[in-house]
Amino acid sequence: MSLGEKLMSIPKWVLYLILIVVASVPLFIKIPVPNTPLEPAIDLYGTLMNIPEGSTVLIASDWTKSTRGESNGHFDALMKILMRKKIKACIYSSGDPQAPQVARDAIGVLNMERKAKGLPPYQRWNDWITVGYFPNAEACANAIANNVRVAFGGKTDYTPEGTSRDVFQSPVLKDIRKVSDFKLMMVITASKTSNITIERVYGKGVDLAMMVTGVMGPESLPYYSSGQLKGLAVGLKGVYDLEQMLESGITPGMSAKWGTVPGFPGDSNIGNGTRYYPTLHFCLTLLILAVIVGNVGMALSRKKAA
Amino acid sequence: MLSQVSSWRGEQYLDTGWVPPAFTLLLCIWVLLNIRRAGTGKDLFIRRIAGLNAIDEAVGRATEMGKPVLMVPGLSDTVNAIVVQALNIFSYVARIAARFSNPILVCCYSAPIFTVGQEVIRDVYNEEGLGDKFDPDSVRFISDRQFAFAAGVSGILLREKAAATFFMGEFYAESLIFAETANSIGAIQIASSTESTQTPFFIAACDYVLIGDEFYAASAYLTRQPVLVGSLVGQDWCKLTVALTVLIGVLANTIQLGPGSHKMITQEKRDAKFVNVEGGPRPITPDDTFMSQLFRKQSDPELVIERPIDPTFVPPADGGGE
Amino acid sequence: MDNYTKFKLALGVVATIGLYTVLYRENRFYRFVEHVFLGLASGWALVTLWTETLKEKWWDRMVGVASANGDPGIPGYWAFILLLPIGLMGYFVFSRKHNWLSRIPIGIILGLWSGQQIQVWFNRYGPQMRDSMKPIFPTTTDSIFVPMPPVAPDGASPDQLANVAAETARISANVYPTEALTNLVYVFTLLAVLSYFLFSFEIKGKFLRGMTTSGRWLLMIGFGAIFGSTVMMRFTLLIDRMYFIWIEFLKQGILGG
Amino acid sequence: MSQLFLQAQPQLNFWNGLNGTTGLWIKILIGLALGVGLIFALMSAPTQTRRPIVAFVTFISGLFYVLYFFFPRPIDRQPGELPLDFVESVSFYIDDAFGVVTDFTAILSGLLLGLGIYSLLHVHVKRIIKAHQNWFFSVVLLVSMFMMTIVGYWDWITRRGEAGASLDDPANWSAINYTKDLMFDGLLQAMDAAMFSIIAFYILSAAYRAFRVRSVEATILLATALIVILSLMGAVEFLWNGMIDGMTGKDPGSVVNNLKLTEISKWLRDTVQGAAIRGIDFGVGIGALAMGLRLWLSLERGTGGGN
Repeated sequence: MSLGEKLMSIPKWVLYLILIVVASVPLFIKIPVPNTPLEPAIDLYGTLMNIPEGSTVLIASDWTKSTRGESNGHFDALMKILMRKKIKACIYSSGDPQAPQVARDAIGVLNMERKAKGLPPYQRWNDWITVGYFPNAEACANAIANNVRVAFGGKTDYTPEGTSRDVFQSPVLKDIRKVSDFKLMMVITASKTSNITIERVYGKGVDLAMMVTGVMGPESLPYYSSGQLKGLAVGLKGVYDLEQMLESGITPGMSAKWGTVPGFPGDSNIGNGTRYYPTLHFCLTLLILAVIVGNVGMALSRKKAA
Repeated sequence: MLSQVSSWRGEQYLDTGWVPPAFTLLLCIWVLLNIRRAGTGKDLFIRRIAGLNAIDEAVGRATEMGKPVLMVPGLSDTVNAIVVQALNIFSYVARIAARFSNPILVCCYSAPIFTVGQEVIRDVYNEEGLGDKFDPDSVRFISDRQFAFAAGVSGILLREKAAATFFMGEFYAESLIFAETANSIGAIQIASSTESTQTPFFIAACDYVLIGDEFYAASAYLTRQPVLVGSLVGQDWCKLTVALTVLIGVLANTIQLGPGSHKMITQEKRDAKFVNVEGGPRPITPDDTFMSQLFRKQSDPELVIERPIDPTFVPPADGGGE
Repeated sequence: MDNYTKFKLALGVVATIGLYTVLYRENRFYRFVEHVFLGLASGWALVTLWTETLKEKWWDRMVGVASANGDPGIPGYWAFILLLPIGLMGYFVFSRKHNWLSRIPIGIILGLWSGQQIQVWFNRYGPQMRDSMKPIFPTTTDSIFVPMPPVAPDGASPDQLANVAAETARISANVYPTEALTNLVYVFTLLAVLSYFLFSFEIKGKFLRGMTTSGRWLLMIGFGAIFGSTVMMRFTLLIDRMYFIWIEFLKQGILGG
Repeated sequence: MSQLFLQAQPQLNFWNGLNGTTGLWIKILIGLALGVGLIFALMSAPTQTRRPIVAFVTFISGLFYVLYFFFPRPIDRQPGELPLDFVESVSFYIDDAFGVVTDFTAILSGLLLGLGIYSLLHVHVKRIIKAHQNWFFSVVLLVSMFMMTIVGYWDWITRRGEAGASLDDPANWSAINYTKDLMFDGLLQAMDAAMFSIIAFYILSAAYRAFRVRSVEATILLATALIVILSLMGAVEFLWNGMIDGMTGKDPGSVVNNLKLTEISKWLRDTVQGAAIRGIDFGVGIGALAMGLRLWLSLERGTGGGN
């Protein structure tokens, strides 16, 4: 078998083995990665940072452990901003029955961090509530667009005293009459709930922004460029962009639109982005190498044939 | 002020709100009209679609090897047109397989899909007069959990060594799992995802791929049913309508913005009313153009209607109770 | 880290490895994990069927909710019971004689879906059509490329700021030659791709054929871009699993580092 | 008229009853009897009426959304308001019904799940009885299924009501909560993630095999993919862009900036990819619309309206 043919027919399991190594080793080494945030992510950060203190945002948290890699990073970055800017959050989910619990756990972890730094916790019922899971995403989006009071009607959450009460009695939702009373509607998703929400909620007077996994990125981008989305963070790159801006904010020259927006330097801004992004480079490099090797092999064997 | 607005007016028809219903109606008319045309025996042309011709070949090969044909009608939560469409194509596949008495396997993602699948495939066997040959277990419910389904199907693929695979319908991340697994056992693959984001992976890993609405064209092409052919022609008219609308919009906007020298405006439309621009004229933006305002309805906050209040109604001031 | 968490992690790791072994080839270990997976999944489906769907959407609405701490309670609407027999008609699918009954619940589901398509079509595509109507002729030629908007000097006077704002507005409003070109490419791509999906026309003549061919090539560019941006997520998830195995389980769990 | 549906401020009427009252239960039982009667009535329906019946049911269900879309919607409707005239009472009715009707799909699909489970049992029990070579794995499947079901419901019961709050904190967990957490969070979710991440391997092998400079199309696909991938690698992008900044002396106004990797890939995505996807989606959307029409009006032979 000629070299060309060899290069063209590397057994799959060899490739797989190499990938495992490449995806593991760099995790143990700290490698700073230079980076410039993308425009949709900058817009997202700017939009979030311009939400007035004390107002409420509506969050559709439609991710679970299976996309933890990206979505958890998105969620943490978002929550860090809300917590530090004292913005209230109402979390619902139409993506997966587990999503509410996953979100609660994620907030728990962040509160742990705050506790460690001696900061007041981001308190359930007073600062944030979960209205739970809605099995039919379309219906849910429609209901929210039509009448939030009905959509979330009868839903309860737990007060710090541990009693369950109607969510609309909570400080988070007490002033909410319709969806446009939310300062922003944020969709964090790994599935089509992004499109479903846009189709039904867009134009109801509430700004929409999204954090989607790399896969949903291409599908969501048209909505961003058509102005239906105020901001968009896509995949791990989006997470890394946000974490970078959390640290250093939007610096002049980065965006003509936002000018300068402060960050939270020195705060605990490290998340999945910073953890995984370096490793991602190695994996992508491997992918590119594999493609090159394949083509070189083809070229060689062609030459041989000729 | 505006209580004289007739209740026939309709919230969704205010301002330029009539555009969405009108446009949708037009599209529906195109489709129905052409279905009629086809019904009246007018034979309408459809161009050939690469990939569909491969179906017979694929099934034939499976028969030679005496191995099953595996089909997955997508991962829709419940039955919808996409599933039905996929099953229409599969019934064509199943018919060939039945004639060669070749084993088939339909893996269903949800119970409703399973229900329809049973129905459709059994009908095919009955129509072929092979009702007794039909094995109810050839249409299976695997799991309605995305990756459990993926694991299950690849398990079946590897164990049954399927010779031809058809993945058609709504596919998401798992598309590549199926495609690569099938590839690893050397099966012929014909695939199609209504999710444009998944198509590239099918293209990379499968032998034949139906892109975009070639999927919807497929059954018309295969069965030549007048209704389907007609509707396909109608869909073309719809696409042309959309294309034309976009084109007109492009030209209109280009002209309105003032080619060569940017126009200024002294009036702008706000809350469905034209008002003078504060602080003198400003450069016109794409949002000020006729076409874009035609496509974005504005609502007038001053439009209020007085209605009697239900005596038993308690306003939800306390926030609770609803 | 307490032993329970360690054990839980360990289980997860074993399952993960089990599923990964299929990459080498189908084997008994994979088969075992696969069937556990399928079993748990359908078990969980049975649980959520009631806890997530039927109870909330059907039962509670039918029998109502008792009033409790402050909430007045919601009366039940008995008509919901009618959905049960309708749903059960689906179970006739195996009956030789009455299997047509199963088409009634399916018919309802399909009907609802179809109606919804008509309702949402414009919501979804209207804004996209609107956005595609991009000006394709420059409205100014004082610069080929979009110039940088001016930045107000620190401590700028109000009218300075006003000027800056006006200038920025002018720049963002203007259509510069490069923008126009980009828009042209955009519109062409859209139309070319659409024309590629015309099925009822014979593709004759240089123009049409050229249009569809370029349509297909432009599609490939689009697909390439999609592939590229998707890759990121896929690898991220793998990295996350590796982090789960090496750091969370091995480093922090077992070695307690 | 809209009293048929759940309302913001419900009043008792013929259609509803207070939770737990015998009145309501009797109504429900009568309703059930009616439904069962309906089934028997349909069972004896003559063959030629079957297709029309299914077609009718399908049409009515679809009609709701069509009406919701086309029928004049009430202008500026506030909670508690009463309709002014007949048209409004109809539109109010549709408005109220919307939230209820949208759930029918979920409910009906849910009620059908039993069929799926039946299929599973049928396949695997048969295997066990026939001592098929993989019978052991069928046992594994069934056992884990039943365990998950039992544990799942048990855990759910413990989490209901006030107790639920305390159970958000593992400290107050009992054995059953741990078992459920182990089976669901420990196994099921981990397996989901594992299976999801397996795609990375397949992407590698697919790219290695398929991304060859064979045809024009393959080359285009490959080239674009590479550009986008590179632009996602912050480091590469940083170096490349840094190089360009070097050329322009960081002049933000410079033309050369357009050669930045981020700019190129952004242009590719916004311009070509965006437009291409839109092109496809218009087609797919119209396809779905047309298919919807055919099913709604039962124009299609076969699946939709029945034979």
